[in-house]
Amino acid sequence: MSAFDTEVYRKQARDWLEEYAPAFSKAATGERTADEDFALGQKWQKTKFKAGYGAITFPKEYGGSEGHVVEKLIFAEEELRFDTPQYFNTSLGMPVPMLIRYGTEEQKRALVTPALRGDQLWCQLFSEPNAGSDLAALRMRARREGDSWILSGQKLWTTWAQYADYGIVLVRHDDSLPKHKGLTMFFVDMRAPGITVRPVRPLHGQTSINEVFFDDVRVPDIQRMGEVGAGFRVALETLMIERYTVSDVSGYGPSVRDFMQLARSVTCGGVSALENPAARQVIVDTLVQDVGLNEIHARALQSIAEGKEPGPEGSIRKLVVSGKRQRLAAAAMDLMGADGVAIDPAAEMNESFQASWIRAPAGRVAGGTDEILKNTIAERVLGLPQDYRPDKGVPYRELEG
Amino acid sequence: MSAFDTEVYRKQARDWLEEYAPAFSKAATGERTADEDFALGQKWQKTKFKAGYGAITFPKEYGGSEGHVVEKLIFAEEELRFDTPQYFNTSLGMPVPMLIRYGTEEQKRALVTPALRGDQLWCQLFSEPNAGSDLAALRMRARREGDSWILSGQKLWTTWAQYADYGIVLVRHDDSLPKHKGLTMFFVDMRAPGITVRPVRPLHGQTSINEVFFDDVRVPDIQRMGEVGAGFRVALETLMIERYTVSDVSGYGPSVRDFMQLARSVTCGGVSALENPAARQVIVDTLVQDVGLNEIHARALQSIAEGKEPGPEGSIRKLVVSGKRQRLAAAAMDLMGADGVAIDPAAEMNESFQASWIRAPAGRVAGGTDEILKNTIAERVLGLPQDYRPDKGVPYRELEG
Amino acid sequence: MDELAAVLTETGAVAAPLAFAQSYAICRALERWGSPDQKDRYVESLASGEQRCALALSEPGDSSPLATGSVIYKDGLISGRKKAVPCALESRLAMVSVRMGDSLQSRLALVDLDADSCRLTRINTIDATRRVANIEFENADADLLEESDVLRTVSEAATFTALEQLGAARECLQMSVNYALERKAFGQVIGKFQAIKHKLADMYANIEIAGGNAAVALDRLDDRAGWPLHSACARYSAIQALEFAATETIQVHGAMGCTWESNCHLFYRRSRALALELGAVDFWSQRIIHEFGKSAEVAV
Amino acid sequence: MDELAAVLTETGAVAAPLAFAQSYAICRALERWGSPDQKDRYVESLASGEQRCALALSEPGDSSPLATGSVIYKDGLISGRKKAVPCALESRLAMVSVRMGDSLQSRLALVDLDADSCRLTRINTIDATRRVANIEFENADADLLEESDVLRTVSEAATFTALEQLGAARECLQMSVNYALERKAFGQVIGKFQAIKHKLADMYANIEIAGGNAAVALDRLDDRAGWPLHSACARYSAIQALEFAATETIQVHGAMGCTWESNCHLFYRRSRALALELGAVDFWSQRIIHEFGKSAEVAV
Repeated sequence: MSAFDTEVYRKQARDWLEEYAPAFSKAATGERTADEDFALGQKWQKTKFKAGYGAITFPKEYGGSEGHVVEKLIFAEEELRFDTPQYFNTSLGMPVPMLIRYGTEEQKRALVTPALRGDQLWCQLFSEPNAGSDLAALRMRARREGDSWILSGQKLWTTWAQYADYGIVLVRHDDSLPKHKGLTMFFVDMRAPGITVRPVRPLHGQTSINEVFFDDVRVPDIQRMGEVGAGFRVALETLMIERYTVSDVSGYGPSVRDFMQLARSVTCGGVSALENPAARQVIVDTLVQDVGLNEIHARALQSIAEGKEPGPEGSIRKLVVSGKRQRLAAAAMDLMGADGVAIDPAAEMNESFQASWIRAPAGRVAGGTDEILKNTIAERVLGLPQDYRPDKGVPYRELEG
Repeated sequence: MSAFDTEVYRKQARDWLEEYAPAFSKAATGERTADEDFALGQKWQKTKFKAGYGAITFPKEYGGSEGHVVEKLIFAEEELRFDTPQYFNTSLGMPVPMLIRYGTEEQKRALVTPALRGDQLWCQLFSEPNAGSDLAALRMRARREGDSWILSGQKLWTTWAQYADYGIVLVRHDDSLPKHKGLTMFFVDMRAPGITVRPVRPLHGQTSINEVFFDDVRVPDIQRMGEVGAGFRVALETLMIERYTVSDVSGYGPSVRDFMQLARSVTCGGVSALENPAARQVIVDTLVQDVGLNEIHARALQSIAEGKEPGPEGSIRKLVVSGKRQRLAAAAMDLMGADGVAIDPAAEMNESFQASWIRAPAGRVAGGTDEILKNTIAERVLGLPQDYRPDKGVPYRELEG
Repeated sequence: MDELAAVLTETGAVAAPLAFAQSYAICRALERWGSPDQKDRYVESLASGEQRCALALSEPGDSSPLATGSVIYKDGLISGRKKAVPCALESRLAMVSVRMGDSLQSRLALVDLDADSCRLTRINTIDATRRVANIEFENADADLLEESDVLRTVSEAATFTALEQLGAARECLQMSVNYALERKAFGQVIGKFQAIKHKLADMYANIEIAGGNAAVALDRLDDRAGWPLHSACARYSAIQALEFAATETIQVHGAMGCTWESNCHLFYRRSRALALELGAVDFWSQRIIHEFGKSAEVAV
Repeated sequence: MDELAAVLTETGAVAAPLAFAQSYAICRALERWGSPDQKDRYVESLASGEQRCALALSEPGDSSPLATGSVIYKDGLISGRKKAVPCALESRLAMVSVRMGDSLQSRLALVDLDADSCRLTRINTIDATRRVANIEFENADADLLEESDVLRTVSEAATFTALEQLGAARECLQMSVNYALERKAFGQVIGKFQAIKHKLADMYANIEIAGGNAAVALDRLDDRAGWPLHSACARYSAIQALEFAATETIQVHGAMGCTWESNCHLFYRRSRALALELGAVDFWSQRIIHEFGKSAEVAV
């Protein structure tokens, strides 16, 4: 796409959002229960879908727009300006594209469109209590029984499992193989007998994550995604689908501009907080990081629009953003002094430094810890070798603990 | 020793130093060539030795004072206030105590007293081009020939080798053994045929370090220190002799007080540098580290005086000090602006922020890099496990590279 | 003093829902500046724990713990507002910093919180384990400590709080070490990874530096020259040490650390609450510069 | 602009003993503010490299690169002192910031350094690869750029220097990666240790952030609104990125990095020299705050 086309698209997207998005904001609807919020999220997805913005890169045969990936990124960027209810990012980001790649014709005809339209939601059942950063260490078992598989075990950190209709699940079908080789992927009906969803109380208030228990859950072999034993490769492969995503440069917290406003409005011992050395340092560091990341993002969008791979520098974004957000929020609370402890329980994390701070630890863990991200940059971008891996090639069942 | 005794000793030491040390300072003697400086260093050691301060903890039979180790620490602390020429810290710190432990009666009678008196200097030949942090990786070979050993190879980073009369040297006598097991320790006459000393130009001007080449140097077996194959253990053991040493809390650079003076005296755009946020941050951080380290040191001295082991918190000193010094020096140069690049080539590192900054990298490497020190703290103090070591138990010659 | 330090660090280590450090500073203020009458009235019941007393310093509109522009003392009565006072709801008394009439002088005064002239409003905070309230005084009876010095009491409270913070930081370090020895990833315990080892070594170094500063401050508490600088250093380094320890303890625990299943979040919350309630880090940083600049000769 | 950026980063990567970035800023100043006459006199020979021109900004007694209290312009002549001017000894000309008589206004002027009225004194510096001199003017003939704006030229020089700094930082990163792939300790290449991997990942992240800032600044060079903020951001982030890269590259190289046997020390020295010569990091940090505070809408 040319720079001109992308700007035309951006303008259209912005105009559409300005007309439709405000009705879905907190300001318009007031306080909502969790279930009301999810219902509104479904409605918003349906509204976008009807207008051609809900499934921008998906095939037309399922109701998608078959647009350029840069259109999806531009729309996501513009949507960040509004506080619309977000539930379908995971669902449409990985499970549904996997269904399109690995599902049967019949499955796809039945399931893809409802998922794109927001009638149904898919979740992703990967992590377990002992398998976080090291996903391939997962334990959940699958044993073959005729045309079916029987799944037993526990998944953890499953986002929106409580609303999910389907889920993709990674399980161990053979523990005599090395850890990465004994895994297989399936999709499951989340209402199947034997599945129990239990919300996990996160550090902050809102419950989006769950434990999911599988107690002899029967899954037909036809719901297998990819070959038996290919599960880990399939998971990685899918992580690569449209892996460039749009995120808020402030990490979904208040911005450096908000911080500047705050610093202007408060004093310590009668002196403006804008004279506070620590505050000045945080402003400068945050601003410089924002400017740098935005430029890297703009360059990536341009590459994608031209059909090229974006540069490796995009890989620093999550690492930089999540640390930055935590520091900015803590520094803001420092400026407020004793009052800094006060938190409005209903505040969104981008409205309140306290809400942002309380969610910041999850930001530094979910989707790759700081430590894993640095390893990834060192290995994939700089070409340094992998760490020592004593588990390599060892049958899973021989790994202790 | 009681707190009272230590204070009496400190008073005596201070009085003595105030009388004798100033004559050895730069101010008293003016510019000196390298050789003149060394000669003065020898004279200073002799002066201390005569007064009972040159070999405080050494046995009386060799001219030592058989004093308490805390006396040595107190004297070293007081001596830090004067810019006396320092050459014998290494010599008396490790090689000479080793000689006393492993030498024959005849060797000790001949060599210990001249070393304590400063007539002779001992160096320590451990590191090699490929064996720094990983000392046991050293290559230098020793092969047995009758009652002697023939040493060949290269040592690196040997401090004051150009002035040394003797050296202790760690070599590999058997490369079929795992790396730590095939090492043996000797002492050598630095004037023996086959030894060549070549100075290494350090980042800063002054040349204290050397490469030392061994070309079929014959060493009688009687100069072996400890058993054949015990070299690494002997080296470690000796490192534990009086391992608590005194160092300047500013890392031999200018102090935070000097920095404060500087900040008071310069401006940027007409505003006092004392208003500079970065400068304020550096002052606070440095001061707090100094206060903390000094308290830890005082506590350690007290333990030692009471005959107890000092606490593990002393292990943070070198790590904290060397980073602190580098930051303080760079920040000071920042305050000076364009003038900050100017360096007086004759300045001592504790007089000039530039001289301190230029030597700071060596401070973060010599005597354990930051990274090795953190590993050591994690393992010895916190009880975390050792890193993965693929070289463990593998015959040296099978290790690639 | 060693006993006091032990109690305070222990209080910190369990993230106890108390303001013990502040109580102790309050007792010292009464001992130092109270009239014989005032001592009779308060000291025993406070020291025995029979009665509790909150320390009410911060005011709306300014983040300094010394700010006394809102609450005014006149003829034995005070009016005005204090904000975010920890443990006020559990206390019968409050020690309140007040401005003396129209002067610029400030003093401490004791106020009975049960009186109708005091209105307490609980506020929601990040640290749910300690209740915090705003207080509004309207002609409340106030028992003035004539010679009192607000900065001194704030500094003493900060020194004692530093010991609590140290106790909490040491507990975080221990939790992290334990977890690192037990949790596995990529075929080994995570305590074998340098990223974890070096993080914990840094945590240890910070804590020991803070420990040294707290020891010096405690030692100099009654030293005319030393306390202003050293209490500030103790406070500053304790804030930094606990903030790093609490934040990185969650990081070491990974996803588990981000839930109520582990105790990490209690220390994360408490670290911030303690960092804010007696003046934030920059207030103390400025105090250090000020005092260091004045001191001709300090113990560094 | 892409070509310019390439040349500048290359200059930085070899730690060339030039002040190319400053020369380019000087040419732009002449193009922008020079009279037709002045352009005729200087532009061609400067642009072709036939003649060299140093940028003389800093003055004794104040660390701001904008300080113009010492060198005074009056009736076509200047007197006063400039300090630590890089490459002055190799240059025939200097572009000098001057104060206009008794006013508070400052301007740029061109001065022939070969004249007897200019006395240059070489000073010893930490970066031996570039010669640096103090200059004393005594009624030296000065060719004034009437409408010139010192801040603008300093900011442009800072932007171009940021590209040199970036080039140097990238070179440090590459040297470190190469060494980490080759040097062994404890039975494996040191590039396998997380301490090294994470240090280099941090170095990379800093460099890319600085790269983004430099690209924006270069892009906004002729943008009326954008340049004050973005040149400051480019300068600030480039100083930080190179300082970290140069310092930690020595650390990765260990003892070898501390000698003249490796090139690490050239970049360590250069990193500091470049960090100081156009105003140190705090000057630019203050500028960022100032400009960000003013800007109603900037590109963040």
